[in-house]
Amino acid sequence: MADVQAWTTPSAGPGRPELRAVPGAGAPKLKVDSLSFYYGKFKALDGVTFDIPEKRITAIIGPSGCGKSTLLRVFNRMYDLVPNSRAVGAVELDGENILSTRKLLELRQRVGMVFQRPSPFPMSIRDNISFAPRLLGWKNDRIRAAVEDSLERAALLDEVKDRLDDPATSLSGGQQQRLAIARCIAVSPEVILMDEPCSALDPIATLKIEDLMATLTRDFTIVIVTHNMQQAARVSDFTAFMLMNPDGRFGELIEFAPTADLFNQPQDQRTEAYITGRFG
Amino acid sequence: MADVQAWTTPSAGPGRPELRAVPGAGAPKLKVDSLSFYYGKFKALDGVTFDIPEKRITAIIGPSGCGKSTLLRVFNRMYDLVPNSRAVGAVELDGENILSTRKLLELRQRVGMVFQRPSPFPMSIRDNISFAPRLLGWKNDRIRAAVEDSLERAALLDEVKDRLDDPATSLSGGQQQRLAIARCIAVSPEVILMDEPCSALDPIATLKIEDLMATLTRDFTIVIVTHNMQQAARVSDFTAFMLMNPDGRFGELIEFAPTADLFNQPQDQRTEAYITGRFG
Amino acid sequence: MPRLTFERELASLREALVRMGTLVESQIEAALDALRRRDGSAAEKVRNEDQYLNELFRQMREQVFMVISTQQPVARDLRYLMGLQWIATELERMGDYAVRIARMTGTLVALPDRPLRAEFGLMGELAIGQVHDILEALIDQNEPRAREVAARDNEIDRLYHRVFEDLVKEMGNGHVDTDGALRSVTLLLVAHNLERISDRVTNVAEDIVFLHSGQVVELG
Amino acid sequence: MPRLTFERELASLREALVRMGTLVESQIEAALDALRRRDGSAAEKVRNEDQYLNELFRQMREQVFMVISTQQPVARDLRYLMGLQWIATELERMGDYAVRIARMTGTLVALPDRPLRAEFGLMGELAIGQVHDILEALIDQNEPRAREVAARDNEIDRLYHRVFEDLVKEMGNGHVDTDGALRSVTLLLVAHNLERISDRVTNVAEDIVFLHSGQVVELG
Amino acid sequence: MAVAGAEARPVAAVSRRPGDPFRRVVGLVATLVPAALLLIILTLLQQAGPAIKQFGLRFLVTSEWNPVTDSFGALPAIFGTVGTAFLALAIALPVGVAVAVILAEPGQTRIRGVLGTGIELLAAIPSVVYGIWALYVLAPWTYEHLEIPISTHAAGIGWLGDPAVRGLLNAALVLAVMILPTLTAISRDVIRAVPRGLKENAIALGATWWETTWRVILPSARAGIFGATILALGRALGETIAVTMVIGNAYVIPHSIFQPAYTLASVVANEFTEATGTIYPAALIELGLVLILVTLVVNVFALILVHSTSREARLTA
Amino acid sequence: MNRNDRRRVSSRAWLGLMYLLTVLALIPLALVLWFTIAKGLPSVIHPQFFFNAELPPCEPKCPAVSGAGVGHAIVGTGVMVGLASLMAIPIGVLCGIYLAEYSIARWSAWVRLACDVLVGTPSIAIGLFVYAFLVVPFHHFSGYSGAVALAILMLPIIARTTEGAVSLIPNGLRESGLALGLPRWRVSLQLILPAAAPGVITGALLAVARAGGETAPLLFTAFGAHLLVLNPNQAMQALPVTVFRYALLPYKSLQAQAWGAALVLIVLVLAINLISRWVLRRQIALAGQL
Ligand SMILES: Nc1ncnc2c1ncn2[C@@H]1O[C@H](COP(=O)(O)OP(=O)(O)OP(=O)(O)O)[C@@H](O)[C@H]1O
Ligand SMILES: Nc1ncnc2c1ncn2[C@@H]1O[C@H](COP(=O)(O)OP(=O)(O)OP(=O)(O)O)[C@@H](O)[C@H]1O
Ligand SMILES: [Mg+2]
Ligand SMILES: [Mg+2]
Ligand SMILES: O=P([O-])([O-])[O-]
Repeated sequence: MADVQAWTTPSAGPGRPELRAVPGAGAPKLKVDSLSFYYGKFKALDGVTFDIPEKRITAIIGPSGCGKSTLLRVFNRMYDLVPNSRAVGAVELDGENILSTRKLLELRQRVGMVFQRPSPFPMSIRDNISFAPRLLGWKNDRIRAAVEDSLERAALLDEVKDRLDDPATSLSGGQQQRLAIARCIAVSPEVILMDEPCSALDPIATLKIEDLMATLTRDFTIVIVTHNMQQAARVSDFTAFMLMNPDGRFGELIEFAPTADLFNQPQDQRTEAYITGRFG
Repeated sequence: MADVQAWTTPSAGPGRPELRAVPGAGAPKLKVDSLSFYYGKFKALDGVTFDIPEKRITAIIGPSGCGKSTLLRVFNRMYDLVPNSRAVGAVELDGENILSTRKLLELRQRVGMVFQRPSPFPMSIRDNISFAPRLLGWKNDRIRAAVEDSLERAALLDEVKDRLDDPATSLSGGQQQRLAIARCIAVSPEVILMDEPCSALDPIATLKIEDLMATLTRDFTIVIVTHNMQQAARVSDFTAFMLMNPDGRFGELIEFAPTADLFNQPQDQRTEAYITGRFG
Repeated sequence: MPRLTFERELASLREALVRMGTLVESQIEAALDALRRRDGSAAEKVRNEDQYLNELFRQMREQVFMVISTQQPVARDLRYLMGLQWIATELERMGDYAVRIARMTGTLVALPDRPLRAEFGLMGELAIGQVHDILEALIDQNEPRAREVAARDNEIDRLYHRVFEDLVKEMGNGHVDTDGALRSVTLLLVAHNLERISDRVTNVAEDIVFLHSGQVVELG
Repeated sequence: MPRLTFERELASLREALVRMGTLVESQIEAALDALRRRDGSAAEKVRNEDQYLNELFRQMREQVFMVISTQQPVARDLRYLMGLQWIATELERMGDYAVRIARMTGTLVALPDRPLRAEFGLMGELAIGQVHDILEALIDQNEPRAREVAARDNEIDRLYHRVFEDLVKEMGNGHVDTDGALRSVTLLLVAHNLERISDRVTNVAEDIVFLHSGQVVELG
Repeated sequence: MAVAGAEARPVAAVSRRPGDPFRRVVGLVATLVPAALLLIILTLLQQAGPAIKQFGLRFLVTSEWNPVTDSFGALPAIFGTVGTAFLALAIALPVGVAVAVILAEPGQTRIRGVLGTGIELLAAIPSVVYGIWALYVLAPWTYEHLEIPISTHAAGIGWLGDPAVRGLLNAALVLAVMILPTLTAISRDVIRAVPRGLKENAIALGATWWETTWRVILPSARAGIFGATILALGRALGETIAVTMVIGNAYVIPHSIFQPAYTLASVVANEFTEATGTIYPAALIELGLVLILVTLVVNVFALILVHSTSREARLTA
Repeated sequence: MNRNDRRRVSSRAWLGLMYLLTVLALIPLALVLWFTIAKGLPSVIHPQFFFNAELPPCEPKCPAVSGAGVGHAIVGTGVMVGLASLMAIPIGVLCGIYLAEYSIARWSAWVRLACDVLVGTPSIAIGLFVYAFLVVPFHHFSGYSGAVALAILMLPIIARTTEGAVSLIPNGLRESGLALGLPRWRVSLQLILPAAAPGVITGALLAVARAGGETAPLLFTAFGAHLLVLNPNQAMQALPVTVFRYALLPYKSLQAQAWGAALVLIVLVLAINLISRWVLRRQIALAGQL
């Protein structure tokens, strides 16, 4: 967290920290602006505002039910699957508003997602990765290249290169999750969303994934939701802490800061209570 | 871990550490003696030997598939459910051999178990707890007392006392897990086995359970299997580290020591590699 | 939620630290007492006691390790642990100063007796007072108090410089023999060590400020 | 698996520590140089440089915090971090000694010039050598080397005692004026500080032993 | 800062979502099913028109069936249908659940594999084959070895008297065999779907195999098993051929379960092709309608029950 | 004997009882198979059992003539079930997908209800409907009408089993697909459906087997024929009808034919099962691992 040394003004509670204060953090990739989210009548998010820096790992932590997954699923419009759910406010990906875009498929290719349980498609390892590219009508050689490349980048190639045609389900849990990552980067997205990607894995597989994430930041902007504070601390450059508003019953952003700051000098009482396990 | 200060001779690798060196650890509750376990042809455990001290929390850690759950399920003969599985060696509970006993029901009343996912029975909270007592043909008032008492001890009474007749499934995950614990201590066992009791819970619920365990050690001997090293470190007095033997493909006990020692001065290279995340 | 185990660990650590503190205090007292009474055996005793202090320190450090590695504290908790450890280090060093003073007493006992100048008594009381009060500030987590205690440092400095000049003048006046010179130098070093003790107290004060507010400050 | 982030953190810490070490070394050198050349401004410079050293120390400590709170190290890793931090503390203190020597140089410059006795040069070289070598031992994690370096400590002690006795005699010979006394006392304190530096080196050596073997040892 | 950001946008944009053409297409296709059902009912209503006009509701409660005098009543057929169906269910349900429990036991031992495939084979056998088997094998056998002994022992009990080769009981037995696979297959899947944790927890609490099964597993599977039962019942009600072949085809309300009877379906199957005139066929079609009505009632009733239990089921799942 | 011992014993007893019931349940199967083979085989082994499609003129009074065949019935069943499958399977599968993928839609609730009712609808009634709807207007029985009847019969079965299979697919699969930026229809048809293949296939097979064995809906739609008919626009014979008709005739030889036909029917139905399972085994294996 070399940047963080240079961090000068930690954010005061919610609101957007001065990203430019972080050298090398570059322009914000995702600008979340007073975002509220409704499941029908139920308000799950209220006035969330912060910027997600490019090519950095941003972790979202908070107690269960505070709206982490919801927030994440706004970024690739996954919530469209939920009937009469709606998002109010603005989320900009490189300046264009995600919420109002009608180009859903393109959006989801730009913003990939990795889920809690690795769900390998019921086909061979190779087909798992080439599935989307094929349907997107890529040329065969391009697809072949993509398979190689994404497996390589997902730190999985060595383990599977001589069994690419085995069913993906024959892989171990950790490998399956890395396969999911490979599958997701095969269509070369810009942002990768991860919803508790390790909560179904054992510590070793988890550390493997964490190392992988560290290397992936060279090319991708990563947003990870995790229950595991220590994990957020280990892997992320920035951390957003969310909480369910006790009276309003909706999730809100309590604090957003560079990870090292948040875990050493949290600005908000509630953040401190949570990370030190004195919460609720 | 006040005892641990007084620990003089840490165990050298596998083999049984001198429990008497730990003042107050009392007599070993479970003596595991060169225990091997087979699933049909497959050898899951090999020559495991250590003592589990009474009224202490003993954690079993190790990578996935190293045989933690298997070992745990030997202690209450759960493995009887698995067709043609078999245990060789000796496991003594207060001096009587578990493996050869024919009194399974009695054994399982003395050695309770809490599983990874809390699975409340499809009945009211009250009935969930009175399930076992009823089978044992206790008198009604005794049952009523047991319900109160075990809910109390499971730190759940305050939260549910005025809804004892709601379906148990209406509880939150954390509450369900504490209900499972209450259900298990209702028949006042001597040993409680826990197989990753928190891996399905969020950090807050997890810490609640950990505190609960700390209080339970007053009356019970607790053996907990956990993936989460930090958790083992936080809650347990003793830790056993297991590993899958690379060539033999069977799990064995690498090191057993007071937790604080194991996490500061592991005697075995592999232990150190594992706890520092340098493993495999 | 309270995190029972962790809290218990913290409590026992705090308590261990206080034990160290009181021991240090008594050590310094004993050393100065021996100096005043020119009591070689008492000085000897101070030197042996220090072993116990060091042992306490070792255990304390070890326990801090165990707590950090088993409880993974962060933020305030971690600061608190580290702070306790730093303070322990300072206390251990103060103990060393007490030992040095005792050693010098050993030297002085061998020299012809002379009345001890008042400043030493003053400085001693001041130093002991500082140590005592800083420990109180630590226990009841009273940050302003800590700052105040640290501020008293310059008082001791003033005395130290006075003693220093007087002794130098005395040696400079031309009719001191080797014993006299040795005595003066030794006393000078005693004063020096007392002054160092109060410097340490300042450090402790800084640590206390840190472990409560997380601010790194320069006191004194 | 390597734990990339953590390893990166450790590396940068080690590097920061080495930077501190080299700085300390040059500080001591500069201070002694100023003393030899009776160069007030050079001494002044040493005092200012110390600010930077303290800043390095502050940052280092902060980074250790961040690593512990974000990476939850245990066992060897934790020992290593703590060890680095302790060593940093010692180095910072050594820097303080350099500053004191520089201050005394300030005093001496005001006094009539006299040839500096050879022991000072020797002690200086020895101290600097120790600091330098202990840093090397730290970098290439060479425990025996560290023990060896610590052992050199008594060499300096010997010199220190000789200087001490000589100076006391000199003052005791009956015809020293105040300036002379002041000069002698000051030089005596310079020697004292040099001796303290090598004590610190011993502590560093102990820390090195600890952070590699986990053994707490008493060297020197 | 946040506020400023918010103001920068004139109005907070509400998310728009593009339509889902795929959904419309499959939705349209799916509509064919209700459409078909509606069409069936309407057509039959229209066809049965004359009979309905003539007899009205009396049709349901009168017992006469006389093509010559064109006077028709459905009561005996209704009785036969419902009687056989429920009798069959009473026989098949316990067996089916027992088999399901055995098959759902973990660990694929060979014997269980054999049993499982056996049951699935039962499902694959066409009902008409059951029919002919029942006609030539089952019926005579039960007549000799069940009905006669029972009736002699239970002399005096009216509804257990007067054995006959073809009759209600035999029809019910055949039906029982035919609905057994449906019951077993679904029940087994439901029981398998009960989370393993429940069983393990019960065992770990020192419950025996039976206590676990009876108090934990079956209650959890209740809703599903109920659904299976309804499905089987529907099948039993509509079953035609096998029943036709063994029920004896006597248009009366039998006084004994051994006596011949008739079911709605059988009547239609036997008489429709020979039916002439306007009222006669209309009456037969109305029988078909009644049959649909009965099944409809059963299904709707079931759906209501399932809805009330399924909430609980969802909780227990 | 203390309480726990009593519990142990009763548990054993119940277990024994259940095994007993299971065996009991299999007895009819054994008997049916045994008798069908024992009584059917003799007539099946005559070659003309298949090829001589002539049935002797039975009116006014039937001299017992052996060797009447069932070849035309087999063909008829094949044609009608085939046509029915062509109609029912695609529609049924799509319907099932709709029910599973859009289960939240209000309309799907009604569709589901319709399916349940239609499953429960007696096949005979469906026969009546098709008679009134297709036979009466065209004034003649036909294989087409038979096929339609069977199709209606198969439709709800396929739909519901498909729904079941699809909704068993973990939601993660669906979300993963969509998160890759694939359109909904591709995910549903090219990802979810293959994954659900085993369930869907079993459902389809169940339906086919059921249709193959159905008699009632054919009685007044395909009606039956004495000769080999290939044109579905005419009345057609079907195996079950053959069994039904012959079995009830008071002629030993024809009853023998009925048994033979029954044997053939069973063999056909089982054959469909096994073959299609074998053909699709890889897909089943893959999806089975989900
Ligand atoms: N499809 C939905 N319909 C209605 N409410 C929902 C839906 N999904 C989530 N919610 C509610 O929205 C709130 C936030 O849910 P969300 O899953 O985002 O929380 P979370 O932080 O991800 O929790 P967890 O950490 O357990 O995943 C919760 O109160 C939840 O009950
Ligand atoms: N019922 C079983 N039949 C055959 N092998 C089994 C069975 N259960 C477990 N095993 C094997 O035994 C070994 C140990 O399994 P076990 O579940 O005890 O490991 P574990 O340490 O609990 O793993 P995890 O941490 O993932 O729960 C594994 O290799 C597993 O494949
Ligand atoms: Mg979530
Ligand atoms: Mg396990
Ligand atoms: O096979 P069925 O008797 O229902 O026509």
